[in-house]
Amino acid sequence: MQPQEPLLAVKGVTLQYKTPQHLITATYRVSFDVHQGDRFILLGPSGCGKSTLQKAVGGYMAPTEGEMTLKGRRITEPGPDRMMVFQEFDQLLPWKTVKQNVAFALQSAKRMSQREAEEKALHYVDKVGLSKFADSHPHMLSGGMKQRVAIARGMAMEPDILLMDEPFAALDALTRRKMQDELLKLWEETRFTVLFVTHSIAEAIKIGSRILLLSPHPGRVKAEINSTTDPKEAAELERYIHETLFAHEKQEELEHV
Amino acid sequence: MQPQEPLLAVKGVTLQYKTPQHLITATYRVSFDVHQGDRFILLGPSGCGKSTLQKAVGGYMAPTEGEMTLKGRRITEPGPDRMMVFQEFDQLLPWKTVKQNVAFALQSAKRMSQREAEEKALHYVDKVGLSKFADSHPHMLSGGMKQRVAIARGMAMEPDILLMDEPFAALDALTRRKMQDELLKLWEETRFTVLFVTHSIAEAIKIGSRILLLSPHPGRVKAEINSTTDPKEAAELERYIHETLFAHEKQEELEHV
Amino acid sequence: EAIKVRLAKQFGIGYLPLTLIEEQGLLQKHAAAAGLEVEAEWLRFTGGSGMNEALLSGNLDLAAGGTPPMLTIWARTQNNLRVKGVAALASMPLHLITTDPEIKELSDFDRSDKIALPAVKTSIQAITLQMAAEKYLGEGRHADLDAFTVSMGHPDAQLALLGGQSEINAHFGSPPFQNLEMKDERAHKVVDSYDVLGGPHTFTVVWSRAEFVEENPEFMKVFMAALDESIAFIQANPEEAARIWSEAESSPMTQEEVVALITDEQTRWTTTPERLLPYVNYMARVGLIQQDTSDWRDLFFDTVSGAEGS
Amino acid sequence: MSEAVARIDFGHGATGRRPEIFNKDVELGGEMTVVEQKLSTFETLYREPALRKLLILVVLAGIWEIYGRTLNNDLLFPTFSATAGAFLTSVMNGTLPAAAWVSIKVLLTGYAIGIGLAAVLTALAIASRIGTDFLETMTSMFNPLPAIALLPLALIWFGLGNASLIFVLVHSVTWAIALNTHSGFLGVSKTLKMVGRNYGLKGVGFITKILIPAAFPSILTGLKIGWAFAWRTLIAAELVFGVSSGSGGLGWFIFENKNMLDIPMVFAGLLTVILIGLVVENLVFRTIERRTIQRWGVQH
Amino acid sequence: MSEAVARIDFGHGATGRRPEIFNKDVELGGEMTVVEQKLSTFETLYREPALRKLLILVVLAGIWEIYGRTLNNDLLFPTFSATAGAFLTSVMNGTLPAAAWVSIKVLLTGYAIGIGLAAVLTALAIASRIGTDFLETMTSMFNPLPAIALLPLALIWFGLGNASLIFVLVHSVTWAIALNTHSGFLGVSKTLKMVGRNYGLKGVGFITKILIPAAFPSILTGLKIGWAFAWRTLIAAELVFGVSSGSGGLGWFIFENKNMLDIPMVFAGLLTVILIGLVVENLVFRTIERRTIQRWGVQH
Ligand SMILES: Nc1ncnc2c1ncn2[C@@H]1O[C@H](COP(=O)(O)OP(=O)(O)OP(=O)(O)O)[C@@H](O)[C@H]1O
Ligand SMILES: Nc1ncnc2c1ncn2[C@@H]1O[C@H](COP(=O)(O)OP(=O)(O)OP(=O)(O)O)[C@@H](O)[C@H]1O
Ligand SMILES: [Mg+2]
Ligand SMILES: [Mg+2]
Repeated sequence: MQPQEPLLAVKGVTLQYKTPQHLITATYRVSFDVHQGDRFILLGPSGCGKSTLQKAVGGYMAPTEGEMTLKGRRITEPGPDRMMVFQEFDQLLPWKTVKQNVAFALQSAKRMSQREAEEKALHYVDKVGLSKFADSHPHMLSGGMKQRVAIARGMAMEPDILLMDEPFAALDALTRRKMQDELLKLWEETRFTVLFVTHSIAEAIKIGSRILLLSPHPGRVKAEINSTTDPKEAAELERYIHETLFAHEKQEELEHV
Repeated sequence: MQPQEPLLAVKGVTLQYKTPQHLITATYRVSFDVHQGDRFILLGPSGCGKSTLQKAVGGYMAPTEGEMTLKGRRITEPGPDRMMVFQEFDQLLPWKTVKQNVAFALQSAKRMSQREAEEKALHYVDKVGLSKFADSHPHMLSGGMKQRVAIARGMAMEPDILLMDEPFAALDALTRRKMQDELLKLWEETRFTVLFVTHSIAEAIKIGSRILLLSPHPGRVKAEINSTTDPKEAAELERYIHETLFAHEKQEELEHV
Repeated sequence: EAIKVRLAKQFGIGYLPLTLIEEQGLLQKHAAAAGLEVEAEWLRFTGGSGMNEALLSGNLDLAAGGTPPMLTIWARTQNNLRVKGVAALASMPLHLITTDPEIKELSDFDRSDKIALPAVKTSIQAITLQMAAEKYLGEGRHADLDAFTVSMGHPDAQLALLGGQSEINAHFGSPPFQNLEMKDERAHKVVDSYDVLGGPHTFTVVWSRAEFVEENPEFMKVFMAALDESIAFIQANPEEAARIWSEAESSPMTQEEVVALITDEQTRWTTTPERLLPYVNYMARVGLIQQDTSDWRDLFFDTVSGAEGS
Repeated sequence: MSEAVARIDFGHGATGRRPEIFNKDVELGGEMTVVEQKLSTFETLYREPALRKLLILVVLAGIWEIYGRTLNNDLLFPTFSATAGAFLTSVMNGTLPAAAWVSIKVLLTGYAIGIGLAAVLTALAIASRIGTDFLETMTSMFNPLPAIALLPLALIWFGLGNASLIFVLVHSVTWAIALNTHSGFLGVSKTLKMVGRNYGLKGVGFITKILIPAAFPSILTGLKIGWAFAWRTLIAAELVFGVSSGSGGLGWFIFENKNMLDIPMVFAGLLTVILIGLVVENLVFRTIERRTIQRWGVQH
Repeated sequence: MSEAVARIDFGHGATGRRPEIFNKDVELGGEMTVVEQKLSTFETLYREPALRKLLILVVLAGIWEIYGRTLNNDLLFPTFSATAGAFLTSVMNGTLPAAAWVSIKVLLTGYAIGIGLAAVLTALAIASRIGTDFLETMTSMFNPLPAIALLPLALIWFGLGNASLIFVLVHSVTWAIALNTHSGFLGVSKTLKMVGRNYGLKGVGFITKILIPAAFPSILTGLKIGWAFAWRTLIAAELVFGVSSGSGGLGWFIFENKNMLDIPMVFAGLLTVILIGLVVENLVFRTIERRTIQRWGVQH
């Protein structure tokens, strides 16, 4: 059906956290393929293992079972080819200013000259609307501003595959729309691949080209569907996703009443 | 017009961060009154000073100018009468389990017996859907789960005034709706006062009884309006708020084109 | 009422009379004879300077050690606390020993040599070395050898000397270390303090504060009597004294070695101070102390003033 | 395992050609069996910290033995076996355990007082600015002072004996612990501090219930350093301070044997210090770490 | 200032009776003047750390002087003025500065080597499990060992003189810094570590560019403790290790004067240590802190 080799192939991956006292299964036998140029969305309830999956793709966790390959090679360690935007607010280096945070990533990962890196950094910092704060240290920023810096950093890196974990969650409606548009514009330009975690179904449909629906904890694949740009279809799709994701809860609620 | 004394009176408050190198004005001469039983929403773009305002009400920052009074008394220090749910993910005590985190707040602030506190804690942990994780330490939770624990803690405390800073931002659509409903149900029961920061206009209208709209950095009051429960009015209100908040940007965009 | 006394000694054979007093209960015996009750606490120090501090802070009544700490504190306290000697314990020679066959006399030392001694410039060995330099190398050259000296405790110095893995090739020690060192075939003596001073000189002394001595004249008599008896015992029964000492100090030396030490022909067990004046005069002359005297009796309480000291 | 059961083409976007996948039976759960990769025997062994540490100790002892033999200079550096022999002998005849016990008693007292004093100083430093300045000034002034500097004051205040030793120990323990604790307190996340204040915690309650657990890794490091320096100081101080007859500790044991040139015994005394260090690290500090830092996930 | 210009009642909810407020001119900004509350003179002065510290120092000197006078025992504990006099005399005649300079040279060398060694050990500990075990084992074994324990090895390896002193200094510096650095590294937030790895940083790059800045407060504490203990050790070690005459440092200066019972001089030597400690804390460490930790907002 699909002759093209997938960029990222996740096959029957089970991810577990082992602590001395507990063994927590975050995802159970999850499989999906991300192709070159996909805007692939992970959608699922809180705690279903979306961040865990991203971290595994990022190379920070080895699956207990199953296999993940990137361009046919097994993922064994993190690297700048998979740039991550984390969910946490403390992902900026506190000892660098906003501009330096972005530039440093470019210098470290892409061996760019300082001058070039700073120029590019300023460009992307401007894109997320933080030019005024380019020389501030992260502790002087609000939560949403920090996330925007992380987004700028991720985009500036122009990686093969960009992994974004709820990057827009801390943003207000307008900023969020701006960021979404920036992301799509960038995608139009460079057609990079993005693996995007979100909670908003509308955002998933808007941003994504393909959407993976996960079940509650531990995360299993419920469905993998295509997105749409047609407004009418989108509304239908939104309703459909909503029902698929929350079918279980609906029933439960009914039973409770 | 309003004979009743406000519970919280904010009068011409300017909030500034002073660092050796910079002086950042977060809000400028903001005034509003929160009355007993209000569900008061702070709405505004990222970085406009919502969290800062909440922290000032919480008693962590003294205004450079202006005055804040709670029940007629000037706010000078933090206290359990103003329970806070912070925006940050690291607001849980890492050395306590989920249950203990909630119970400890009750014990410290309300001098509840351990038994009583634990019971109540379990009740609220269950409300946010984390019974299974009651004995887990925070580092074993996902971002959204951590925020839910903080919400449970805030609600369990049943404070005079509950200060919530984007508590639902990290939650998926369904969980978010559930939490919103829980909050409203609790409000119906005890009619506490809540000061709520959000980015979602829809959420503001759903949760709030009165909404404060703030301008971009530094935050100034754009409008203070009543919310509505009527669906048609709500749609209109949403459009109105959207326009008010983003009027400036719209114009700018037009100018740019 | 019991008189509480705190006495201190250090390691080494030089404190043998005190060891005997402690082990044989001589203080209690003489106190009983004088109708007194004495409670004695025996302390150990590793050096004279700590002992002096204990004495000054009122934590110690009778200190025992080498002569320089006593002379130093004597010189410092004549206007206030008046610390003076109580009695000498023994006169013993100090030997400068080297393992370097090239070194025959003092003038053979040069930059490549290192002489270990307890404390550069201030210990009795350092002072004796200076006096030796003045005597053998000539007037005004007393400090010439200072540059080759290194401060080091006796055990460490001996280990360094005999271990042969460091640049230490000479040690100005004291009994029993010098005697043990001489057993090594490479070792030979370069300087003998008796030669420098022109005869036997006191090595260990007991000293105290005027306040204590004047407040407890009876006890001082008891102490002197005990000291006299123990010295008499040493002279009469060196084997028995050696045995007691070995046991008390759990010394690794054999009985014969200890007896040899005690009965060494150079060693004199006596409470009479010998040749302290040359030391005092020399130390005053080079500025190590600010007081000088021409009468050795100034250095001591009247406990030994009847003797023929020097 | 779940299986694709239906294929409906919803979207018509850029990648719309790809088939969609629907798993209906996911909610039912089913048994979740996980097939884990096995580890090799070597890896299983290597994963055991106790074994790794034992290996290190054996290697170190081996190096000691070999170096001692090639050096062949029993006066300066005895072999491991000679030291172990001396150690056994003196353990058997009870002298070493007795000396160690004397030292440990003094040490623990000094250590405990030092911790208490550090707690007070740090509490003052956290409570007020002048407290901070006081701690900083005192630490920068007194921490570099060696024990001998305290001798006169110790003698005046406490006389000879254990009280003075403890005084010196406190001096060597307090500053290191206070510095670490204070910097740990300062490093506690702003949010956590706000949470604590929000509960109405203040003063001692705030420190014990929020700051201490939050700064625990730092504090534990301070305790470890304090512990080590207490030992160093104790052994050195026993020499400076002198000993009343029969009551010497390990420092005295070492000094005495050195005076008698019984070098294997000296090393046996030092070996005791090493062994105590190992035991305390692996039994006491490790256990505390496992129960706290590791369980809380605050170190990675 | 902005002003309410229109009142339209939108909502009809529970609190809908309240009038609504609209400020139209907000976007225009206007001049933003802020009227700040003035501080009292006392508070302005109190806010100056240098003044507070000076006050503390003056009070301490006062206490010293008064206590010294009441004690009236110049041979044990001289007054502050006597010490200051001796200090001035020996500064004037150059002996004290010379001795201090000798010590500082040795100290800085040992300190630098110690930092380097600690860096290597910690890097190994971060890189592998066996490295961690090695560091833990070595620290728990060797950190409690006093300097005298190293004497034989130092003599064999380095002979007399500065090299041996430096060896001992390294011993007293390394473990404290390594412990603090390692625990600092472990405490670095998981997210930051992931970010660093994400940039493709590994090994030395990862340590220098991510771990060291992130763990800087801990490291700085380690450096402070190491600095202090280097001084203590140096002064004590000059006695244990022997000093060739003519080349003595501060330790020797103190020891010599103590032997001659010139106690004000002894205290002048100690005062020098204190002064150097104050200078280093307030000029070096404070400046580093201001430039790093404070600017980065990682301590609160
Ligand atoms: N460090 C950890 N140790 C143990 N368990 C963990 C750890 N991190 C996450 N988990 C568990 O793994 C599961 C999935 O977590 P994950 O963070 O991937 O969820 P998520 O889908 O990103 O949720 P959210 O939308 O709330 O961020 C959760 O049940 C959580 O309890
Ligand atoms: N610790 C700080 N030091 C200096 N400036 C700060 C600090 N915290 C916040 N600010 C500044 O204050 C302003 C308001 O920040 P605040 O966190 O209140 O915004 P916010 O409205 O909560 O934004 P968001 O929706 O992104 O969380 C921002 O411009 C920010 O740069
Ligand atoms: Mg997540
Ligand atoms: Mg905020």
